[in-house]
Amino acid sequence: MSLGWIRFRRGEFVLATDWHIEPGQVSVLFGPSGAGKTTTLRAIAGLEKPHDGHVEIGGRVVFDSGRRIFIPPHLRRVGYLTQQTYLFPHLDVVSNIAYSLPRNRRWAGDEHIAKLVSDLRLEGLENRRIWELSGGERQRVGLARALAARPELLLLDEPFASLDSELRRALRRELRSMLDETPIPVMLVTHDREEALALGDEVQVLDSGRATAKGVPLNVLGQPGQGEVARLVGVENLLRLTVTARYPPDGTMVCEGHGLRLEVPLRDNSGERQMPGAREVVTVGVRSSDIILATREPEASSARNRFQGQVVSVELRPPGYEVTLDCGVELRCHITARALAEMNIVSGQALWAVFKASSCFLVSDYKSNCDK
Amino acid sequence: MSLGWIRFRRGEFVLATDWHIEPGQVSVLFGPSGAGKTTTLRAIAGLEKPHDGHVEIGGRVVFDSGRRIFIPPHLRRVGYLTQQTYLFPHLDVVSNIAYSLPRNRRWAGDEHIAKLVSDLRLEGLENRRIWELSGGERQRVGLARALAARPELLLLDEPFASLDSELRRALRRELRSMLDETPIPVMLVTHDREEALALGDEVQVLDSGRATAKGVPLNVLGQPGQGEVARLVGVENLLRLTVTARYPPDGTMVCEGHGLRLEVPLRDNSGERQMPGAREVVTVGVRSSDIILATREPEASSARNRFQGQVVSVELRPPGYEVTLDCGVELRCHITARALAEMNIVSGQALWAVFKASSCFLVSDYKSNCDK
Amino acid sequence: MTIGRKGKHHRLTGVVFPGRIAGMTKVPVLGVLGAASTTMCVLFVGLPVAALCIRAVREERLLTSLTSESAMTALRLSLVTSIAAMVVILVVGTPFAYVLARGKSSLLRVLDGLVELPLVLPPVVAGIAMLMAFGRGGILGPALEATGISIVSTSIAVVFAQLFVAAPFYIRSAKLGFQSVLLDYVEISQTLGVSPWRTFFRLTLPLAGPSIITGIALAWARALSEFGATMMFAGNMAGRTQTMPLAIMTAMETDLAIALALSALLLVVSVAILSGLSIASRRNWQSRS
Amino acid sequence: MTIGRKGKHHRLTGVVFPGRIAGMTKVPVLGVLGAASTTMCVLFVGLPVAALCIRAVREERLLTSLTSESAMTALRLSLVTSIAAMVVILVVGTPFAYVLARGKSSLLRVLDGLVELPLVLPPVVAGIAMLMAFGRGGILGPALEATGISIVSTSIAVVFAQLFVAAPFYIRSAKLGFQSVLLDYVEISQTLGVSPWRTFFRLTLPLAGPSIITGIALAWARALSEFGATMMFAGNMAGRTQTMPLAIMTAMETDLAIALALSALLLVVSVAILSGLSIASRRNWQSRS
Amino acid sequence: GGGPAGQINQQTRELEVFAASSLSGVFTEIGARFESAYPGVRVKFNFSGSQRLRTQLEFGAQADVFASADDVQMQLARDAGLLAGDSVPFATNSLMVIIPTGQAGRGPSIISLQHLAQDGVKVVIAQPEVPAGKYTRLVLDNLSVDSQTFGPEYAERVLRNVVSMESNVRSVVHKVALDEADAGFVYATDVSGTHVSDHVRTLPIPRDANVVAVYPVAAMMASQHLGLASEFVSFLRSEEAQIILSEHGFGRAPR
Ligand SMILES: Nc1ncnc2c1ncn2[C@@H]1O[C@H](COP(=O)(O)OP(=O)(O)OP(=O)(O)O)[C@@H](O)[C@H]1O
Ligand SMILES: Nc1ncnc2c1ncn2[C@@H]1O[C@H](COP(=O)(O)OP(=O)(O)OP(=O)(O)O)[C@@H](O)[C@H]1O
Ligand SMILES: [Mg+2]
Ligand SMILES: [Mg+2]
Repeated sequence: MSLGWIRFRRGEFVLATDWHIEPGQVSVLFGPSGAGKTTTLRAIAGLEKPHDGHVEIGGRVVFDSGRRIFIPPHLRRVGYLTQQTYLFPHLDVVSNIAYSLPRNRRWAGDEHIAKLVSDLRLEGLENRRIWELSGGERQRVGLARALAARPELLLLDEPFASLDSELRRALRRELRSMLDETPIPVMLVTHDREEALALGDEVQVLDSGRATAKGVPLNVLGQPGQGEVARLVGVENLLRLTVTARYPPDGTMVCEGHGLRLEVPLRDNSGERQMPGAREVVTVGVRSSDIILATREPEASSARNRFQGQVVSVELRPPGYEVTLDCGVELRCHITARALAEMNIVSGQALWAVFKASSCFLVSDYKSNCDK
Repeated sequence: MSLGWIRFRRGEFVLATDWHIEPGQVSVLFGPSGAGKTTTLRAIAGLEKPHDGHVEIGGRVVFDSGRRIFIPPHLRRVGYLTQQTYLFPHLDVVSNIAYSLPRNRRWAGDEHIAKLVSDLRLEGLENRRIWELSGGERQRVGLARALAARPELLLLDEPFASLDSELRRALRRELRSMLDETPIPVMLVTHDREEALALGDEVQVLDSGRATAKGVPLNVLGQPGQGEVARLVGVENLLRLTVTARYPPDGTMVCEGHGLRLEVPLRDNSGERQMPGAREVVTVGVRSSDIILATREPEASSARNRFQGQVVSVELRPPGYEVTLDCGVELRCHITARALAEMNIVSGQALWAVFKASSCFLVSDYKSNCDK
Repeated sequence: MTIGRKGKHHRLTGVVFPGRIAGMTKVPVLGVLGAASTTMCVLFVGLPVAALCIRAVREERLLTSLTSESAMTALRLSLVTSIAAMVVILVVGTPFAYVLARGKSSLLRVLDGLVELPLVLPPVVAGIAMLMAFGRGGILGPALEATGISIVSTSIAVVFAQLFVAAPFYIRSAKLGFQSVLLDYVEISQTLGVSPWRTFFRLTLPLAGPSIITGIALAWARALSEFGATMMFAGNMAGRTQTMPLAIMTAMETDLAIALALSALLLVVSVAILSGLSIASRRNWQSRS
Repeated sequence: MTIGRKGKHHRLTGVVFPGRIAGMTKVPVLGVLGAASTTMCVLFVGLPVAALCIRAVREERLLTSLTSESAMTALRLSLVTSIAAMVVILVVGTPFAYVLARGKSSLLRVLDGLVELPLVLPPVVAGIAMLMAFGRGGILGPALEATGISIVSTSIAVVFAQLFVAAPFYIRSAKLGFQSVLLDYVEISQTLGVSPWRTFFRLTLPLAGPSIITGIALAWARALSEFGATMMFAGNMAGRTQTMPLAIMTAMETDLAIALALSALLLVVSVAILSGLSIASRRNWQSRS
Repeated sequence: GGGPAGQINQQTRELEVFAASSLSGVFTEIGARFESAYPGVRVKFNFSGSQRLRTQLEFGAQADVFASADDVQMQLARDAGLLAGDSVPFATNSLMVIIPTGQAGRGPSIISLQHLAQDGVKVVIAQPEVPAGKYTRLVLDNLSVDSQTFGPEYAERVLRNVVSMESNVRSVVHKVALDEADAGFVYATDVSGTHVSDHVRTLPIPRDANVVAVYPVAAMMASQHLGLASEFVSFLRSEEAQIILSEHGFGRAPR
C-alpha cells in the first residue's frame, strides 16, 4: 500500500497532490505536458525532496516533513521506470535487468529474470549491448530492470509510450497478471485515455501542479466535471448556455443559448446534486459519441434533445468518423463508418442531432471558444 | 519530393524498404517494435550507410550504392526528430531551437524561431535550461529544432509520443498547416493508428525489416490484407474458415468453419479480385466495430451474416465497450456505452451478432489462434 | 519566494534544502571518506606550500627580491614561453586529441598508448634527447643548420622543452573530453545541416569544454614548472632562456630565501591563473538531456 | 555474412564500410588537420625518443649497464615506490576526486581551483617545501619526532615526493570521469535499491573507468620520472632512495652512455605498462543509452 | 646589472659564458666588472652543473667561455675538441663541515670533527659521482690517516652515519640549513651567503687534510669572439677578479 501527500515549489510552479493506492491497484496520473506528473513520481521515489509532505510505502513512512524523516531512495523499495529510459551503457541487456540483484544471483541465471525477459518479449536480446536496441526494446528493458528489484511500489512514467498497440495490449495484460500474482500498488503516468481506462483503478488528473479531478476512471474521464479535465480527456462539445428553467421533480433543468434549448440532468454522474441558480451561465458537455445522427426528425423517441443542422465537415476519426454539424453552434458527432456509408452523409446535408438529457453534464469553470 | 530504396543488413536483421513521398505528403512508417523504422530514418538521414540503395531528397541523389554516391548528413537537408530527443545540454531552449541558424540570425530574434516557439506552445520556456523541461516539453523543443533548419524532408520518429491528446491533436493540426504553407515530404514513424490515419497520406507497414503492406492508410489500416498487419492494426476477429462455395455473379463466396457460415466479398477493398480455390482454408477478418449486436434476430435486414452467441465478457474499450460473444468461435464486438446501457447487456446473455458481407475481408498468411 | 520565508520554512519543517537530491548522498560512510580524503589531500599539499610561503614572507628581503629586475625578467619569460607553448599545444594538440578520441585505425590505438611516454623520461634526459634530435649535432642538426635555424639556447628551445613535457597532459584530457561527447549529439547536429567543422566549434568543443580547460590547467602548470629539460636543452641565460624555475634554482645556489620568495611569487601568479581556469571550466550545464 | 562476401560486396558497389557513419566524418579539412597534427606530435616526441634509443642501442656496454645490479635495484625501487604512490593516490585521491566532482560547497570550489598548484612548483622547490613541512626542522618535525617517525631520506620520502607531484594528475582526471557520469544513472541505480556505496562500485566507477585509468597513466608516468623533489626530500641512496631517474642522473655524472641506456630501459618498461593501461582504458561501451 | 645605457650601441658584442652553478654569485659580479671594463660587451651567463654544461656543449650549444667546477669535465671537453687552446685554473675551493645552528638539545652536540663519528649523528654528503662527494671521501680518508686525533676507523664510522647522499652539494647545504641533518660536507664557498651563514655554523677542516679543488676555465673553439673570450679568461686571473673571488670564499688561482 502507498499513500501520502506532497507539496513542492519550483519557482512559480507549485505541485500539490495526494494519493492512496492499495496493493494490486493502479492509480493513473493523467495530465497535460508539464503538469507535474514526473515531478510527483520523482518525489515519491525520493529523488526530489518536497517542501511539505508525508509519504508512506508498504506501511513505512519514507518521508515526513513534520517529523524530519527522509529515507533515501535506495531504501524506499520503489521501482521507477523513468520517462527516458536511461539504460546503463556499460552493461548488456540481461545485466541491466539483473543490475539490482546481489552478485551471486545475478550470474546464476535467476529465474525471476528469465521470466521477466520472456514476459517482456526480450528473448534473443539478452546479450545485446544497449545501443543495439530499438526504442521500444529499450523501454521494455527499462521496465524489466525496474521490476527485477521486486519493488513495493511501482512508478511507471509512460511505460508503453514507444510500443505498438499489439505489444502495448500484451504488456498491459502482463502487468495486470503480475499484479494479481504479487499485488503491489502502481502509480502510472499516461497520456493515453484508453490506457488510463484499461489499467486504472483510480485516476487523478493533474493540471499545472494541482489535482483537478480524482476518482474512478470512467467517471473522471467518462463524464469529466471540470473544464480542464473535459478538454483534456476530449469532451468534444462544450456549450456555454444559460439556465432558464429548473424542474426538480423530473431532475432536469433547461439551458438555452445559441438558438438551442437543452435538457440537462440536475445530478452529476457521481450522484451529487448540482444547483446552478436560475439565469446562471453554465457550460454543458456532451461527448460526440453520445450524439445520434438522423436524416429525419426521430419521432416518439425518448431522447429529449434534438437539433437540426447542416453538415460542415466529415473527418476520419478512428474507429469511425466525426461529423461536424452547424446547429447555431457547432456540434461534433461521432458515428461509425457503417453509419456514414448507410446514411450517405455529405457536406452541406441537413441532419438531425439527437441526444438524451442524461448524456449532458455540467462542466465547471470552463470558457468555451464561443465566448472568447 | 523524396524517393528511394535501401537494403541494409545487420547480422540476421535485413531491412529492405522503398518510398516515394510528394511534397506536402505524409508517409507513415508503421510497425512493431524492432521492425526497422528508426533504422530506415537513419539511413535516409545519412547516419547509416545502407549496403545497397538509392536515395533522393528534393530531386538530389544523396545516396546511390551503384554510383558510389554518399552525401554526408549535413548536406542532405533533412530535419530528423529522433526517438530520444537529444537536446544540446549546453544551450537553453531557444538556442537549441536556433542551433542550426547562422550566428547573426540566431541572435536577432529570428521570426521563424518565434513562430516555431509559439506554434509548439513553448512560450515562456525560451530561456529555460533543458534539464528544467518536462518530457513533453523536450519533445516539442526537439521538433522545433528540426523544423528551424527548414529541411527539404522531415523525418519524425514518434514526434508526439509523450504529449497529451489535446496537445497531440493541436500539433498535428499545426504540422498539417505548416505543410500547407511550405510543402515538404514527411516520413513519420508512429505506433498510433489514429495518428497514422489522421496524418498519413500513405502508410507503409514494416515488419522485421520487410515492408508487408503499403497504400492509402484507410485501406492498409482499415481493412488490412495481411495477417501481420491485421494483428498490428487491431483487427479483432480473425477467423480461419474453409471456402465452400463461390458466387461470382453477386461477388461473394461462402466460408464455413467452427459452426459458422460467412458471406465474404470476392473483391478486396482495393478492388482487386481475390480468388481462393474451393475448399481452400482462408483467414477472414472482421473489425469489432463493424459488428452490430441485437437482442432479437434482426428481420428483413440486408446484413448477410448473423450468428447467435452467449456474452462471455464485457470490457471497457474506449470510446465504448467490447463485448465478446461465443458463437462457436469467439467474436469481439465493439459497441457504444449508450448501446450497452440501453440493451442492458450482461455476461451469459444470449445475443445476435450481425454484420454485412462487405465488412469481411480476406487476410493472407495468418494463423489464427484457433488453429494453434 | 523570499529569503525570509525560506528561512522560516526551514525552521517549521526541519527539511533542509528541498529540491533535487544531489548525487552526493548523505550516507555517513561516503561523507566520512570524502571528508577524510579531502583533509588528507589538503594537509599533504597545503602544509609544504604553507611552510614555503611562511618562510618567504618572514624574509625581510622578500619585496626587493621579488621586484628585482631579474625576477621580473624571469617571470615575464616564463609567462611568455608557457603561453606560447600552450598556444602550440592547443593548435596542434586539439586535432590530435580529437583524432585519438574518434579515430578507429589501429595505428592510432598504438599511439594512444604512448601519449604519456614523454612524461616517463626524467626531464633532464628529455632535454638531452631533444639535443640529440634538434641540436646542432643531432638528427635534424644538418637540416636545421642548412636552413639557418638554430633552436638550442634560444627562447624557442624553452618552448620546445615545455611542449615536450606538458603536451601529453593536454592531449589526454582533451581526448577524454571529446570522447565524452555523445555521438548522438554530433549526428543530430549534422542532420540539422551544420557542417562537421561548425559542429566541432558549436557542439563538441563546448561540451568537451571542462575537460579541455582541465587539460590546459594541467599542461600549463607543468610547463610553468618545467626545469630539467629547459636547463639541458635551452640553457640558463637570463632574459633568453632563464624561466622562473631556472631563476629559482640559480637563486638557490646563493640564497635559499630568495629562491623561496621567487617560488612564492610563482605560486601566487599561478593561483590567479588556475582559479581563473577553474571558474572557466565549471560546467554551467548538467548533462541530462 | 562471410568475409568473402563482404569483400565481394565492396567490389560490386564501391560503398565501403556500410553501417553507422562514425563521428569522424570524411570532410577533407578535418582529415588533413588531424593527419598533420598527428604527424607533428609523433615527430616531435618520436625524434628525441628515437635519438635516445638509437644512441643507447649503439653503446656496446648497453647490456652490462642494463643488467648491472645497481640498475636493477633502482628499477625495482622505482617500480615499488611508484606503485605504492599509486595505491595511496587511488585510495585517497578517488574519494577526493568524487567529492570535487559532486560536492557543491564553496570550499570545494576553492580547492578545485588549486588542485594543480603542486605542479607549479619546480620539483626541487617542492622537495624543499616538503622538507620544511615533514622534515626534522619542519612544521610537523616535533610531532613526528615525538612519535619516532622519520620520513626524510627513507623510501617513504620517495613515495611522498611522487605523491606530491603526481596526485594532481590523477585527481583531475578522476574528477572529470566522475563528472561525466550522468546523475540520472545514479538516481536510477538508487531507485533500484542499490546503495550509494554499491552504486559507486557498480556504476560510477565503471562508467568513469576510462578517465580513471587515464589518470592512473598520467600520474604513474609522472611519478616514475620524478627526480627533483625526490632528490631534495629523499636524497640519493642506492637501494633506499635512488630511483631510476636518480640513477640516471648519477650515471650522467660519469658516463652519459650509461645514463641513456638506463633511460631507454625506463622507456621500455613504461611502454609495457602504458600500453596495458591504454588497453584497459579503451571503453568497450558507447555512451548512447 | 649592465653597463651605462649610452654605451649600448650597434657594436654591442655578447659573450656567452657557461659556468658552473657554484659560480653564479661571483660571476654575476665579475661579469658586471668586465662589462664596464669593456664597453660594448654584454656578458651572458649560463649557470648549470659542470657536467650538464659539458653535455650541452658537446651537443652543439654555442658558448665563448666554459668555466667548470671540476677538472674532469674540462678534460672531457678538451677530449671532445671543444676548447680553443688549453684551460687555465682561475680559482680553488676546499671543503668544510657545516652544522645547523638551531639544533640545541637534540642529539649529540657537535663541536669538533671527531664528533661526526659518534653513533646517532646524521651526516649528509654528496654522492661519490659528483666532485664534492669525491672530495668528501678524500678528506675523510686523509683524516683517518691522522690516527692520533681521529683514529683509523674514522672514515668508515662517518660514512656509516651518512643518512643521505645528495646528487649535488647544494642539496647538502639545504638539508643542513633546514636542520634535516646534524652535519654535512660542503664547499667553503657554499657558506658565504648571508642566508646560509644565518642557519649554520662551520667547522674548518685542517688544511693538510683538506683538498684543493681547482676551477679551470677555457675559451671555446666555436666562439665567434675568440679574442674577447680570451680576454675574459685572463680577466678572471686578474687581481680585480681574484679579489671578488676571494670575497666569495674562493681560493686564489694557483700560478
Ligand atoms: N529541474 C527543473 N527545474 C525547473 N523547472 C522544472 C524542472 N523540471 C521540470 N520543470 C517544470 O516543472 C513542471 C512540471 O514538470 P514535470 O516534468 O513534472 O511535467 P510532466 O507532467 O511530467 O510533463 P510531461 O508529460 O511533458 O512529461 C513543468 O512546467 C516543467 O517545465
Ligand atoms: N546498433 C545496432 N546494432 C545491432 N542491432 C541493432 C542496432 N540498432 C537496432 N538494432 C536492431 O535492429 C532492429 C531494428 O531496429 P530499429 O531501431 O530500426 O527498430 P524500430 O522499428 O525503430 O523499433 P521501435 O519502435 O522499438 O523503436 C531491431 O531488432 C534492433 O534490435
Ligand atoms: Mg514527465
Ligand atoms: Mg525506433
